[in-house]
Amino acid sequence: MKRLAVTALATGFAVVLVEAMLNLGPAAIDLRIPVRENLAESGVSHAVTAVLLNYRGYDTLLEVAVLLLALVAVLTVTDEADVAFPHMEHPVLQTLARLATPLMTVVAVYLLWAGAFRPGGAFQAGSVLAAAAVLLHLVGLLPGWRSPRLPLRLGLVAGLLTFLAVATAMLARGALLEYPPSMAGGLILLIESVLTVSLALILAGLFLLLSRDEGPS
Amino acid sequence: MVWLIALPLGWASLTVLLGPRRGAWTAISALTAQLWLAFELAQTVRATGTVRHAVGGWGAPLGIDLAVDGLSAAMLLLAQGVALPVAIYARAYFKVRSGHPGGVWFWPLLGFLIAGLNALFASADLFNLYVTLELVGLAAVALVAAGGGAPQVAAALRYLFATLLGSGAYLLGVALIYGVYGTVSTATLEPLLTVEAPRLAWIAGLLMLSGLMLKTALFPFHYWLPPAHGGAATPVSALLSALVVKASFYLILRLWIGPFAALVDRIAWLPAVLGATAVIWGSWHALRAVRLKALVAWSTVAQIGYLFLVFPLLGDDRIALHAGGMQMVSHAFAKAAMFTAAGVIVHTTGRDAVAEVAGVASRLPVTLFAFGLAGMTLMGLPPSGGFLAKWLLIEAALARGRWDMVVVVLAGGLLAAAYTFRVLRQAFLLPPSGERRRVERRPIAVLEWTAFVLAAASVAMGLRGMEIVQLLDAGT
Amino acid sequence: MMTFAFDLLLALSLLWSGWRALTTRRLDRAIVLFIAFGLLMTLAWARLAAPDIALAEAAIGAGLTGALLLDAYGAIRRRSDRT
Amino acid sequence: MTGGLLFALTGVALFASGVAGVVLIDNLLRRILAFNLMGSGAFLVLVGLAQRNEVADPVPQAMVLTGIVVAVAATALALAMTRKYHALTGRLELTGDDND
Repeated sequence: MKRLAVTALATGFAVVLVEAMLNLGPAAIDLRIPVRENLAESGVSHAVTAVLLNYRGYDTLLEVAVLLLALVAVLTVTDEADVAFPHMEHPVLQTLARLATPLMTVVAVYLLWAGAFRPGGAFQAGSVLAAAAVLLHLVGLLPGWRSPRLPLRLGLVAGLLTFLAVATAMLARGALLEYPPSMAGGLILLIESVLTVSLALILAGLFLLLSRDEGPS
Repeated sequence: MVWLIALPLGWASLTVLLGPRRGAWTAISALTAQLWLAFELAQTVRATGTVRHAVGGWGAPLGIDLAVDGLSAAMLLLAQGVALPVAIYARAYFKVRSGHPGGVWFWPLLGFLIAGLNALFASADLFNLYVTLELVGLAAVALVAAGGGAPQVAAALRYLFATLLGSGAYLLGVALIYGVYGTVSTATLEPLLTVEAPRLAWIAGLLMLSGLMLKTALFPFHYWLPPAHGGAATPVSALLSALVVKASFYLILRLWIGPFAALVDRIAWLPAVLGATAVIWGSWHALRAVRLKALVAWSTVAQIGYLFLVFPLLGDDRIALHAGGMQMVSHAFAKAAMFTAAGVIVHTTGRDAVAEVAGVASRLPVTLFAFGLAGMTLMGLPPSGGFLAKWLLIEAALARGRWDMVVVVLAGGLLAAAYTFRVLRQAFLLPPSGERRRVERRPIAVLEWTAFVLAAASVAMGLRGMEIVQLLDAGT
Repeated sequence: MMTFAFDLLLALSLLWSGWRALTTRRLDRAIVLFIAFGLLMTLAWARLAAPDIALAEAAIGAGLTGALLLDAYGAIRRRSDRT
Repeated sequence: MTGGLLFALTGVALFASGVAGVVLIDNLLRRILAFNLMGSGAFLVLVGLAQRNEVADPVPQAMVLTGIVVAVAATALALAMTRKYHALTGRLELTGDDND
């Protein structure tokens, strides 16, 4: 009964929405124009990076906070768990992972650098690095996390703190996150570099913390 | 204004750095500074009207704008005003319970929660609001889950899926709005969203509002609230009931009188009917609850109902808006007080049960006094803030000849009196059971007095009502 | 015309894999289907001229989320087997 | 019809089935899958509808990047709690009796 009602409601909702979408005129405002016009002052030449770290950089600042919060939340929930032992110790896979890791690091650095003028950036670079860490863990070369110690915690929060410090430093001469056009490129690169490290640690941490809660198997 | 967001983000990160179970003083001193900042901001808003800040210097619609008018300033002041005493309470609470798993990472979670709330109250950008909603929602869920036991984790999971469903609906609404108009800035949208808006804009509005109602736990979406608020650690319960549900309600109100004003007139009766049902249903469950904290949590369901009564009464005279604002403020303080007082009773008697309250009045006079004062606000007795809120609500209802709503408000007050006296009668009139004395622990003064301060604040709101109403009117 | 046919096929596969991920009986298959769904999403983002999202979706949406899900599934099955 | 609009319509269908899944499915892991479908659907609508005239729009693209990261954060938290719940109770479904 409930199943039927929910399915009918969801279907009806989708139909109404699709119908309304098909009868939609053009939008009143086209942000593509101001995005393009201000690109020269944004410090980067890739439009998505300009939106992400300059025009709507405040969203990104809060998003980094969400990620750090998620890590703390996972820490809270998985507290007092045992450290996971590596699942397998397959020499061939371990060798492959050892080879893949530097390669992935190079890719990450490239993505970070490329973000200024083509697709890429801190989030993609950070997630590639995190993927490398997950890979190392899966083949048994990297243990799961205990409660993170100070150096690790420093790495985790460095991204948000740097971002926040740059954002509030701009208050001295204007608005939050208002980079002077001449320095924008450099500041964005600084933020992105630190963010890459922190994001990689946080994303890897989400996995490495979760994979420890089972004890010896 | 910006510092109200940057500061909690900063100290949240800092307390992560400090490590497990540390950072209480960092948090308390920062919250003190924030309270002062919020107070200054409210003064500025009252004197000069809405304060705006174009983040990144771009200005909407390309950039994100922050805008604090009287309503936002009142909410910011409220958030810091509740958070500071609750933080002082939490420090003592987790100090006695040194083994409580909820205390390990409490401070960073609190920091992110407050940062999210402040960012939400200040934002004037629909997508940015989505990010703040997630920040608040995930922090709140984590705080509930931190309790550690199976009931808490189950309650947190229920809460998580409710809040994700709510923000998912909100996000789809934002996506549709961007599709229709090409912007998500509320100020830019307001003149565009007229009665002739395309159907898609209406659907977007409905999606966003219903998502937020789910997050506010409006009947019949209230199912997740009692276990989450009733089962969490006491400081967490206080924060959730006082502030987190208010945040999504604030956003409903903001959208209702802002961008969607032209669209929602015809459906204003719906939230009011649901709200009226919530008043009765929540109070009824509060009357029957076995656990003390569950009683307080069900009372939140009822008090949220009042908030939704304002929608058909909103108009140029702004009385209903004042009523909604007063109800948010006074309920926040009263409910924080009630939860913290209940926490003291639970701590002292060692059990979370209404029946265990018997005879504690002589041991915990301050706490019981706080509980009674908070109850006074919930009932709507003068001179409390709750009295003023209900008075304004009745006035607005009478101005529109809505006698049915007057009846709901009065009935809700009587029911609130009934469940408050249910606790107080036990405390003052019944003798304690002999078996219980053995587990009794010494009361802690800090816990008792912070509960009392919160309760006193909820009453004082009635005495300073004029100032609050003036603040709510600023910047319009 | 060709590209629209491809888009249509992609949209249909997205719907099918998403639907199957929710309804297929075995949980492990559901997770694998979900990862396939994430990879199809990557293609969709590429078709929508959004290479940044395609990269993020591949790494985070399909990759990390998939790994988290598989790991959770494995842990839960091992725990159930032990008891 | 343009590719953008087609993917927006696909997004609507995904969102609807995701919501139905979150409401109807009891198994927590699968409910997390449903939540992710719902999110992906909303993201497709955001970019697809904005690009219904086939011109790339960087603003919704950046928003979706933010959204994906938020979604993975929520997923990780949901999985952490699901695993904890399973460790404590041995169940993967929430039962009615933990309601008060």
